[in-house]
Amino acid sequence: MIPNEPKITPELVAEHGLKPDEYERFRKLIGREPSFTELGIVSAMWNEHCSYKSSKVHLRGLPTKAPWVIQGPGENAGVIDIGDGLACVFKMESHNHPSFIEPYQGAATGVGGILRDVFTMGARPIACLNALRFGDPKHPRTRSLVSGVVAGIGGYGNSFGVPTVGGSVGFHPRYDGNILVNAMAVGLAEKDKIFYAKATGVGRPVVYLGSKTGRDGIHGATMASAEFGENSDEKRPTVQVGDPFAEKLLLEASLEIMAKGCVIAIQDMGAAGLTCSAVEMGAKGDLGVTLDLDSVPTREAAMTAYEMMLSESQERMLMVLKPEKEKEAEEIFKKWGLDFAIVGKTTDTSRFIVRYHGDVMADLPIKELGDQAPEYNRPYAEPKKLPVLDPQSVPCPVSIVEALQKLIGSPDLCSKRWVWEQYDHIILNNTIQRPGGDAAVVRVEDGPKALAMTTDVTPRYCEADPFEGGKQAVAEAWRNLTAVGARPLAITDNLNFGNPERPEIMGQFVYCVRGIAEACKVLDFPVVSGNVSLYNETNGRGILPTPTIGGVGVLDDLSKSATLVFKSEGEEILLVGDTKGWLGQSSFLATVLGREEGAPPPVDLALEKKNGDFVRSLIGQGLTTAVHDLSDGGLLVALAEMAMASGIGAVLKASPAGISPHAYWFGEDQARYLITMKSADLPKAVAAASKAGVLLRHLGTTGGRQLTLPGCDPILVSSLHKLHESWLPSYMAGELAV
Amino acid sequence: MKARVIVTLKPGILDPQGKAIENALHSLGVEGVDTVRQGKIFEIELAAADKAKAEAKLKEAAEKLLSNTVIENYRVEIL
Amino acid sequence: MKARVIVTLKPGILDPQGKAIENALHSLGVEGVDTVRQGKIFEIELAAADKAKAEAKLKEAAEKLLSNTVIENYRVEIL
Amino acid sequence: MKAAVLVFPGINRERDMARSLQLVSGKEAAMVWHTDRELPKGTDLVVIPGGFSYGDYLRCGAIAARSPVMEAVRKHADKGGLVLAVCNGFQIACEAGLLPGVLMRNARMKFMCKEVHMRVERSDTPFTRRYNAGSVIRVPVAHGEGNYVADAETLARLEGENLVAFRYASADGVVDPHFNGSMNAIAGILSEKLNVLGLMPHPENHVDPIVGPTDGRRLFESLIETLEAA
Ligand SMILES: Nc1ncnc2c1ncn2[C@@H]1O[C@H](COP(=O)(O)OP(=O)(O)O)[C@@H](O)[C@H]1O
Ligand SMILES: [Mg+2]
Repeated sequence: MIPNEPKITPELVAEHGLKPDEYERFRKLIGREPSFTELGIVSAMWNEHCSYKSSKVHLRGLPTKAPWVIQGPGENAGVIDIGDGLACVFKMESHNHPSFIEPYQGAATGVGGILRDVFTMGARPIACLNALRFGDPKHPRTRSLVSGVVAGIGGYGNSFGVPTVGGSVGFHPRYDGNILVNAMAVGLAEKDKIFYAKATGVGRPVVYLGSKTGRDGIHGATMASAEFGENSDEKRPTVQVGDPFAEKLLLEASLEIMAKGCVIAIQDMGAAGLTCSAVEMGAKGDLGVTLDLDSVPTREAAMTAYEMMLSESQERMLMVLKPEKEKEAEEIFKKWGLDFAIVGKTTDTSRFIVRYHGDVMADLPIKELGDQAPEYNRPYAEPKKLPVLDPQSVPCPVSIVEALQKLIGSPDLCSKRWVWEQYDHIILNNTIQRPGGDAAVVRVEDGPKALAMTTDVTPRYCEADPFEGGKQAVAEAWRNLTAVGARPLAITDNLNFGNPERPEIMGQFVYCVRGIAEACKVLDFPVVSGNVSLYNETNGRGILPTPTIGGVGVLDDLSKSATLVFKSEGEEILLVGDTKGWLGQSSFLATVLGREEGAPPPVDLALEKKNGDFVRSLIGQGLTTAVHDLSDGGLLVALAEMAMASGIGAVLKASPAGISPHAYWFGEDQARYLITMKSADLPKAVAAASKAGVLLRHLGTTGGRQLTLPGCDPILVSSLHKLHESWLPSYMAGELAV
Repeated sequence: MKARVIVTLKPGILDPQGKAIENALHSLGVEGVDTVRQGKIFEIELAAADKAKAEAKLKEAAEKLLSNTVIENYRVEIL
Repeated sequence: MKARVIVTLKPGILDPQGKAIENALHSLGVEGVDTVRQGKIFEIELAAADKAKAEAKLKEAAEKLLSNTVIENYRVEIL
Repeated sequence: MKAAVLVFPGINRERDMARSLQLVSGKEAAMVWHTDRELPKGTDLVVIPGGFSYGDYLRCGAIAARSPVMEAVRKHADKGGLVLAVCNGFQIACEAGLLPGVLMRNARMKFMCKEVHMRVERSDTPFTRRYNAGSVIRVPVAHGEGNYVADAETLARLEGENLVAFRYASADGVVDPHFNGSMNAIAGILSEKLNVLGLMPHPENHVDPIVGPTDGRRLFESLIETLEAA
């Protein structure tokens, strides 16, 4: 027996987040009582975060294949073929709980983790995005959380040297106790030089690379799967500190040894560090792994095997190297000033063996550790359908212009410049479309190819109707990519929900995933990677269901991309798609009337595809001068955004008969775009639209310095701009009574 | 009244700065330095009736702003 | 041996961090704080035969790296 | 033009710089590792690029400034060789004593990535001869510590000897003293012999018309012209 180990008691098992039947399952699997280290290992492997035990059965329903998909979910990141021998590698991941506890470091290490996922596969990161949700602006912690999270994301990405080119920020009281920090990274690699986690060959060295191991984040993965209670402060000492400098060195060193052909398999140490990475490399390759912890570089004295196996110190990797390349690899790591240590080898025993100070601390069946993890088909409740809100029943207590002012100056729809100006979004000199547009556009190498990327979700819709909300999140990402002229290729998702042990929450999850699957299928937009974050709940109150979608598309020729900026005066403004005036769950209803009611807008995916393909083809033919998709806030908000981005105004026609003006201007019917074009091109567009069966409506013309709506006093674009730009900076400066 | 607040990382929390400084000292040929941990020091002048009041005020400042109590410890010294 | 090096800005050099902290303290309602100047403290463990040697070594470290003598002063304290 | 771009651990704009040098001059720059003790033979321009050398831990640029390669750069500068130091490079140059003063945290404490305007203060230098004195150019910044500080005497000397190369300004040329807190709105300064330029903004990110404005281009053209004339 191993000396000085705590006795395994039911309390200790419970502290490790294992349910009694889960523990029993593990005991049966190994045929004896586990050691303390083994208990730690299994708690890390079988918690929600690593095992996906509540979500797995449902995730299987997501479409993951397309001719351009090289690697779907299951690896560190997804990989798609973007032509010319190049591949795009991307993934999104949450760091919600750590960011709530320590916003700067939590967000920073979230960025660090997702970057590692991407360069582990041999890709050089070319862009980052993020999706953030905070609580009520009035909540006493919100301001400091915003400030810390944004600084942390910037602090890491800026130093690492990758542009942060897009994202989203939203506020809602339901995130008061559980903010969301979802970080996405996108990388570029040669298509035939992708690296995977699967180890091959017996007796090969298992090598530890990067920073030293400390006691950081021990139980981080367990924490990410636990609900917060009153005493969550007690979990604080597990905070991990990010070292972007070390990560930058790790990037350069890793890419260098990959290029030199030293690497057989590689896995970054993320959640549950050494444990997860070693088990995964062995299990994927049908091999055993023996680790010798005496060789692990540590930065603290007297670390136990348990601590080393569970440490979540950042900026570390595990690799299986070609034995003949060992010296070469070591020299490269030394040159970059990083630790390099052989900590084990691959074996043919299918066992995961951990030795320390001459003792065997763990001896577990490696495949079963993953494969035999519990899997639950948790009971779920079918979400209740909300009634469709009759637009006629919704009053408009203010003028259209006043409502517009209120909307564009609101926390959710205001400019997020204050955020993205703290991110270096231009480094690498490839950012063609910076934050502030529909999707970011990043040139691939020297062009003319470019990638478009975006993150989207409307949690209010998902709460009201998880299935439609899931569809809508995918459709909006697809639309944003389309609006810049890109061909949408694939998505990564980050599914943030409350406690899955509650049937209503599980119901939200199941139906959101079904909606996502449905949209991905119809739009031919497969899921190639993703992440699930459950238990985002405090004292029994869950967050709004928030399945963030990160979409990536390709532009074969970036000179044929579109932006939302009005280009000149005297151009025609057209609306693509149909407007019925859907006000249920709209921003207008929430912001102007303070009501979150009714069914959200339904998404007709076939129409979505038809309208999007039409817009993309107009962009490709050079017929449009500006393009913007419609989402929160509807038609008039989108129009105002185009005007504000250019300083050019517009004169608009009256709303059509049979629909109340506020439903027309602010309704959130889906599958719509605004485009502008030269008058001379109008006939061509009209002909193309009628041929494609697409509804096109002439709204007015660009010009002047103000927005003019029939029946309203004209409003200066500059004054709208001021409103749009001022909410966030004033709020953050504490100058705003909220 | 003059005082200072010293803010240091809690034990066990990674200190990338300290590590970089250690390495730099070694490559500059300054031998014998084993570990460096970097902290902050705030030199403060304040108006307070007495030492106890000043201390209370500075503790408040340290808790609210000068330190991040999740990862840092602080110490108030009245000079 | 344990020691510390304290590095502070020379008088007359503007300290934007200190200024920002002053303002933030005022807006947080921490009253009475007149001026704040932020400096650095390095907590160092080192191997040295005696106090004098240690002091000399740390002075070297401070001159060569830990401080920018154009704008900063330093002070070595052996604990 | 034979340019050498220095590479320190943690530097991250060396590729942007090399690419822009190539784009404007048609020549490939040499990448020089921080432990090298000599510059490539025939180097006529040393570039210290932007980034976060050594994580910008301790003080920005402090550790890099003490690297072996900086001794070679100092010799190069002493002989009148050209040195362009951008952003972190500017911070390194100050820490190394190639330029006076120091760059401190932005007055508003935040990292800022945005386009700004700066006024070109003089056009009779190797770095600015293709600009007109008094003209205003648009360049991006991306820094958290660009707040130029120097003691009164140094500042008086810089102004007296006309060594301020660029100042933050509005689009119509009115000096903006509040941008990041820099004394006298200094965005870039020159050495006494006018052969070392340090500046916070990134001219290398405004060179390629596909990516955006190209006001940075003329800085590189000035260098080429200077070297060709020599
Ligand atoms: N956290 C963030 N980081 C970077 N860019 C952001 C962030 N939040 C918003 N943005 C940018 O602001 C713009 C508007 O965001 P959003 O309203 O969510 O766009 P859309 O409605 O087109 O999805 C986008 O270009 C987006 O990339
Ligand atoms: Mg959009």
